Amino acid sequence: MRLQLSPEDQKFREEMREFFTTQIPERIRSKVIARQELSKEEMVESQQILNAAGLAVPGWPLEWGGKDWSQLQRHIWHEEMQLAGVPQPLAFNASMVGPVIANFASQELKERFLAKTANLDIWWAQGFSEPDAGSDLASLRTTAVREGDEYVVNGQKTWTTLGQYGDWIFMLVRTDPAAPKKQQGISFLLIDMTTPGVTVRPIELIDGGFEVNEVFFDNVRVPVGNLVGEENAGWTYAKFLLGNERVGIAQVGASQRHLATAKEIAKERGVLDRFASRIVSLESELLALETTALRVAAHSDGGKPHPASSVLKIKGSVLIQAVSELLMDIDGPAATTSWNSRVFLNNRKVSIFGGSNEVQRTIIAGTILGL
Amino acid sequence: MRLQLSPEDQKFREEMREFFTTQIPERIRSKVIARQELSKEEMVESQQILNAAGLAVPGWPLEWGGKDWSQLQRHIWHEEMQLAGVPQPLAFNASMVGPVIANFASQELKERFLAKTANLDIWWAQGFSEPDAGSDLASLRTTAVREGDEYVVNGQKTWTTLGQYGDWIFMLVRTDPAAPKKQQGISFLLIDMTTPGVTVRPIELIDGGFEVNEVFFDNVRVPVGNLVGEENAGWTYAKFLLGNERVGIAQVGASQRHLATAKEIAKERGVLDRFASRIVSLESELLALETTALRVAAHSDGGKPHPASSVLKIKGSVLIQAVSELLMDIDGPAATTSWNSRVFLNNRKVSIFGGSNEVQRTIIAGTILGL
Amino acid sequence: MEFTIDTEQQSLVQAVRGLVGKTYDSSEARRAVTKAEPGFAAWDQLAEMGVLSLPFEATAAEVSLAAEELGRVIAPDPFVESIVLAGGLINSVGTDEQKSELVDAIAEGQTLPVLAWLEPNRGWSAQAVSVTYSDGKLNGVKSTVVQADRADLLVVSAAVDGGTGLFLVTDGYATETERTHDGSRAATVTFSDTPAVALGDGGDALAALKHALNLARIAYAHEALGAMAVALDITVGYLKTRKQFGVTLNKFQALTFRAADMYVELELARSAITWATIVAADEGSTPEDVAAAASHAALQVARAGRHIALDAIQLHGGIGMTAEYSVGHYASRILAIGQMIGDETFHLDRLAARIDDHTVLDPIG
Amino acid sequence: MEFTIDTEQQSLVQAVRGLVGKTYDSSEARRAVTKAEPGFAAWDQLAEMGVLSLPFEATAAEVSLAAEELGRVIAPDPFVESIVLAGGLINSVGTDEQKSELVDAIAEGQTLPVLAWLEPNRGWSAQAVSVTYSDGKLNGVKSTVVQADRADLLVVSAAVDGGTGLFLVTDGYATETERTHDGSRAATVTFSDTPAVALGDGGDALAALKHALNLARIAYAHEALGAMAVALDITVGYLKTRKQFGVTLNKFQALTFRAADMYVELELARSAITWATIVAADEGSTPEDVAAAASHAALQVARAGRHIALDAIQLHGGIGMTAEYSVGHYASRILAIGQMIGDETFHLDRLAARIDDHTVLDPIG
Repeated sequence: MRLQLSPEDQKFREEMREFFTTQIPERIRSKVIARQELSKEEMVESQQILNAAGLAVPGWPLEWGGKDWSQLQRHIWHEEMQLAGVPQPLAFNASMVGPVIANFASQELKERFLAKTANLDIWWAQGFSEPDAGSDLASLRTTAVREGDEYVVNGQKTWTTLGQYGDWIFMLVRTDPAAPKKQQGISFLLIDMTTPGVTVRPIELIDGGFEVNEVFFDNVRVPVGNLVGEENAGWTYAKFLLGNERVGIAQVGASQRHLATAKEIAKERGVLDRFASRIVSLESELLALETTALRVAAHSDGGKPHPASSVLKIKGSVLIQAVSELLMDIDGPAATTSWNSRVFLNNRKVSIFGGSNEVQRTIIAGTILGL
Repeated sequence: MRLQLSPEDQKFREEMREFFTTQIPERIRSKVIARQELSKEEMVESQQILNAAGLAVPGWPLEWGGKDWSQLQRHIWHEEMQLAGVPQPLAFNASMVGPVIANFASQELKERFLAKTANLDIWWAQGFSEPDAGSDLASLRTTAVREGDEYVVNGQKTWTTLGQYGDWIFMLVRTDPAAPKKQQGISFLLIDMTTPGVTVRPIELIDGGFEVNEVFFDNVRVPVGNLVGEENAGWTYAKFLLGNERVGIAQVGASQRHLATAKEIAKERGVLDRFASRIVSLESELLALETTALRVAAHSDGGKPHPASSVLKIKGSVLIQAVSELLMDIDGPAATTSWNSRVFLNNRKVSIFGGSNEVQRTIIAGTILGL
Repeated sequence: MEFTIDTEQQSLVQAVRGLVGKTYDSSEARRAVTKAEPGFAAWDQLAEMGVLSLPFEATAAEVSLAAEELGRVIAPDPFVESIVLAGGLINSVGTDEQKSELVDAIAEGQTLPVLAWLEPNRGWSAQAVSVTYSDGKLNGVKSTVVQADRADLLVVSAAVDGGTGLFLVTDGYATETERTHDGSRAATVTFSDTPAVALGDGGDALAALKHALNLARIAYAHEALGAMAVALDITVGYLKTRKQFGVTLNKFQALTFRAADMYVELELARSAITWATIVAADEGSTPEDVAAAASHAALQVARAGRHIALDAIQLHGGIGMTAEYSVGHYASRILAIGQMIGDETFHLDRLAARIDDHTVLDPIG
Repeated sequence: MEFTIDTEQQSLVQAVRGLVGKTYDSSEARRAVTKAEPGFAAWDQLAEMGVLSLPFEATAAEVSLAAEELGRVIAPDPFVESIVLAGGLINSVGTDEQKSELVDAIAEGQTLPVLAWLEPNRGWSAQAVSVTYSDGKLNGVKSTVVQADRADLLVVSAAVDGGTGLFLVTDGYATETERTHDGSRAATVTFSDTPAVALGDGGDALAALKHALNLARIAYAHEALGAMAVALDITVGYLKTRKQFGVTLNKFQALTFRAADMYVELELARSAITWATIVAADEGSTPEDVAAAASHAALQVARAGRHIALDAIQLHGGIGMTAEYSVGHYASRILAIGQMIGDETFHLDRLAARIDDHTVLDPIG
């Protein structure tokens, strides 16, 4: 027995499932399901297929390729995508810079960037975090000093995920160091990563993989036309961007799929009994998480982030980690060499990056509970 | 296989075991083992048997009935006492006011009180906590104003465990409200609970039992001779007292005994398999706890509390609670009426009273880790 | 699919909240009620308001909404035990005559039935073993029969040839009653050649019994949910006002983070338990669907419920330990509900037995 | 009974600490070593210092103290795998000739033996099934053989008539080697009519194998303990110095409380693991005693180890995720040790099988 969808939503779901499982190449989806890393080319290929069908950026304004979907439909879209092993549209493009440009940038920038952003013709990197800032994002130090028609940018960003593939980077930079509050005096700037003075250094993570980078800016000259919105109003756009990542924040579909894989493997190896209690326990927790995501979706309005997003982020990350721990543990002693241990180590990031679980608890205690 | 005791300590242990299991009446010990409440008379009877044999207050100075035992021997004494179901000597007498009087009071007070305190001829109550103080003990408000040869005491104490049986109460009172720091201006005073103006009101706890009390003081006149040590130096004595409760703080022996009971019951009811994993898991944790208590005992010197006492307090209380939760869960649906549920609820206190686990974490973070 | 409630349901919630909020307007009022016999006080008004007829006339959604309101004030009235469970069974298994004789009387509060199904040392097994039926008579022992003394009708599960049958008993049994730790009463009931009448056809009714238990588990879970929500509210309020070391407790990050974790657990529990009610209310659900949903809801009570109950006490410190303050009673009630509906192991085992039924467990159909 | 170490042991600790502290004086130095083949660099000096002879000439106490020091710098040298485990087995099971031929060579670092005992998909079972021995030849597959490529002597467990025998192999097998996540290497080793010589009498040696594995588990636990202690130290240091929101992280109570919890777990783990060594070092201990002690120690690695490892990363935030910083490598090593010595379920099951051996489990005799 399941929550009943309306016939309309049921049809929508079937269409999504049909599309994802037939139009996105199986060779790409099977890599996702095996939790392997995709190449840049594979990610671009997949997103372009989605975009051609109008399924890459449903959350954008209609005129820029968005869809007039209900929150529930967006949930279904995301869930089915994950269950089918379809790589999600690149978040930096689809969920971050795209909506910011669409909402706050000049018409010129919209026309210049939005279509290419949706189609992943431009690969965007994110330039928010800095080495000395961490969770305290607003204390960033990278400066942009105006000289005539250009900003001269100096400083360093870090934790730039997949920055090694980046064509452009969207940045928070300090344009008014004298502003009375650190949140003021920050601007939102778009930088071509091929500009002289931009250097990308990949950071090896504890699983041996390379997915985050440091990006250095040494007297990088950026046309003032690349400024999004108003100078010194960047913090507003950043908050909009950070709050925008609501649908899919809990990554339920992916966890469900990995858990199904765990069940399958445990069965194949004859150890299902040994892990059955953990498996059903996680299934039950994922059920609670998905129904929570549905509740949040049902009660969201006007694109404003529901405060319970923090609940989804915390529990979503805990369950991603728990499922990857299960997969690792099923490997027994072979886990020392297995890919599953590397994924487990890599997944420590999900409770750190994108607003650590400590930051989320602060939000819940403050915003929701009023403590 | 077990840690080898020296032949001497082995002999000591056998003597203790022999004494506790033969000299303390079985009717008393079986009530302890069944986790029932003892009457005042039973507690007095048991302590007087111990005291007659010199086993009630081994930690006191030799001249007042103490023993020249090693820390390990004190550990063994305590452990064997708990395993045999012997009620511990009343902590307010044996571990709290007794050592304070022995260390800080006048010779006259020593002679007047110590022997009767060891023999439980006087039942002491503790007057430290106040309704508005809680973990912040030093912000107490009960005042003692000197008038001639008397102090006039006004105020309220709370959480006075077994205060309903109290003959005397040892108190922290504020004698100098003008002192620059709240820890200063506090004195340590002994009050006869039959003095006019002393009222005891038992507080019902969530398990339905009555073991703590409020004690009200309304113009209670106390001879100045009942002051321990110096006026306004009471905080020093209180810290000595609070740090004095090292041996036995983890209550390992009692938890081990309750866990053995749980195993026995589970076996009788044919549900050992269902609970085996929890039982051996707790056995393993108790083993770690007891060996930690032994390490702390082995490394203590000069009676100063080892900072790791907080480790014993935290983990000891967690395991007391976990064992009582197990006993409750073994009862299944019958737990709704079973004594085990009441003990479980009552045991919530062990992580709250006597320095809550939050206070203990603060001590570890500050004193041990330097955070 | 629907997580929102309609206007009519909203009115029901307000009405029940108003009623029980008046009867149990403080922790002290509830204590006074549970001290006296029979230990509950809102029954007649609940009957008058029509709450006692919900299981017979409305859907699982209305039953759950009412149960949640009772949970918010930890009303000691045996709504789930007597109405949802015993009444529900009579309504589903009884003959037409039995139904017409009993259901209205139950809904009107004239007859208070309870179900005697648990047996000593048999966990939460629904199969009757200790109590047997033959030749119109029952023999054996039932345990933890909530409000057996107050009840004027027992529904008793008993071993019959070919399974577990259900029987009605009004007299001729002995009770040994104890207080439950949450303020109710429960009895061990001994039958010795006790005259009994078959409920329905008197044959094997194990499936119906299990289904009724699962529906009751879901209603119980809502009762626990209401109590969990209020326990958190009380705790948050306390953290905002109680001062220690010169500041209110909400200045201590370690405490506010624990409150945040309680909120996370509460919201996830609310989702899963509400989902279980949606399953129960859906006519397309099979008994297996309802059984699984009940287990998911029960797991939330076992885990989130215990977590919230115990941390609510801990975050209060000493005051949380006292019977004069409310939070300990909330903890006790949440704990007791978990003990009535089955523990973590029981429900994980039930779910594990069906682990192969699906690849991915998806709450949307 | 003794929890303190004597002067001679103290000297050993200082010497080993000095040696490995020089070879692995930074996380980067260790990384450079594990990147190159064979992935470890202190071996010759450990041999020179006599550390590699400890299992043959000293007690379990000295072995554990050395292992703990290796753990403190997460030295990748296969001391436990090769010396304690494979060397220990040769020393306990080998014929006099084998011992005189091999033990000194192993202790001097001239021969590096490893034990091939794990088999694909058979968990931590010590009973050989996949690899069989007959007529002087081995056939079958072993998995997760640490440093198989570097080893010049394999000790292989194999199914024989009547049980599990042990055999020495120097050549004639194929390895498929992978990096382990903690910087070591492990191979799948395939035997195809590989010539093998019996270690000892060639009969069933399952009991000796299990005992050697348990002794190795205890030494491994000390290695993990050393790593846990340093992971906490690093974390505490980070909390004191790293600034966020204008203050150092140790101003955030929620973080300092988690560090306090890590300390609690560390100290309890230290007690249980040290106790296990005392059991192992005691001549009066039976193999069953050592097996139970090993399980108690392993449980600490599985629980306290994982807890400390993962919270050390979390409390660091992003920097904790990077290979250039040390704490992630500590976490990885603690995790890997847990994977080699058996997980929580494995050891709980072992202990549960002996649940009836005692009423109260008392660490003092």
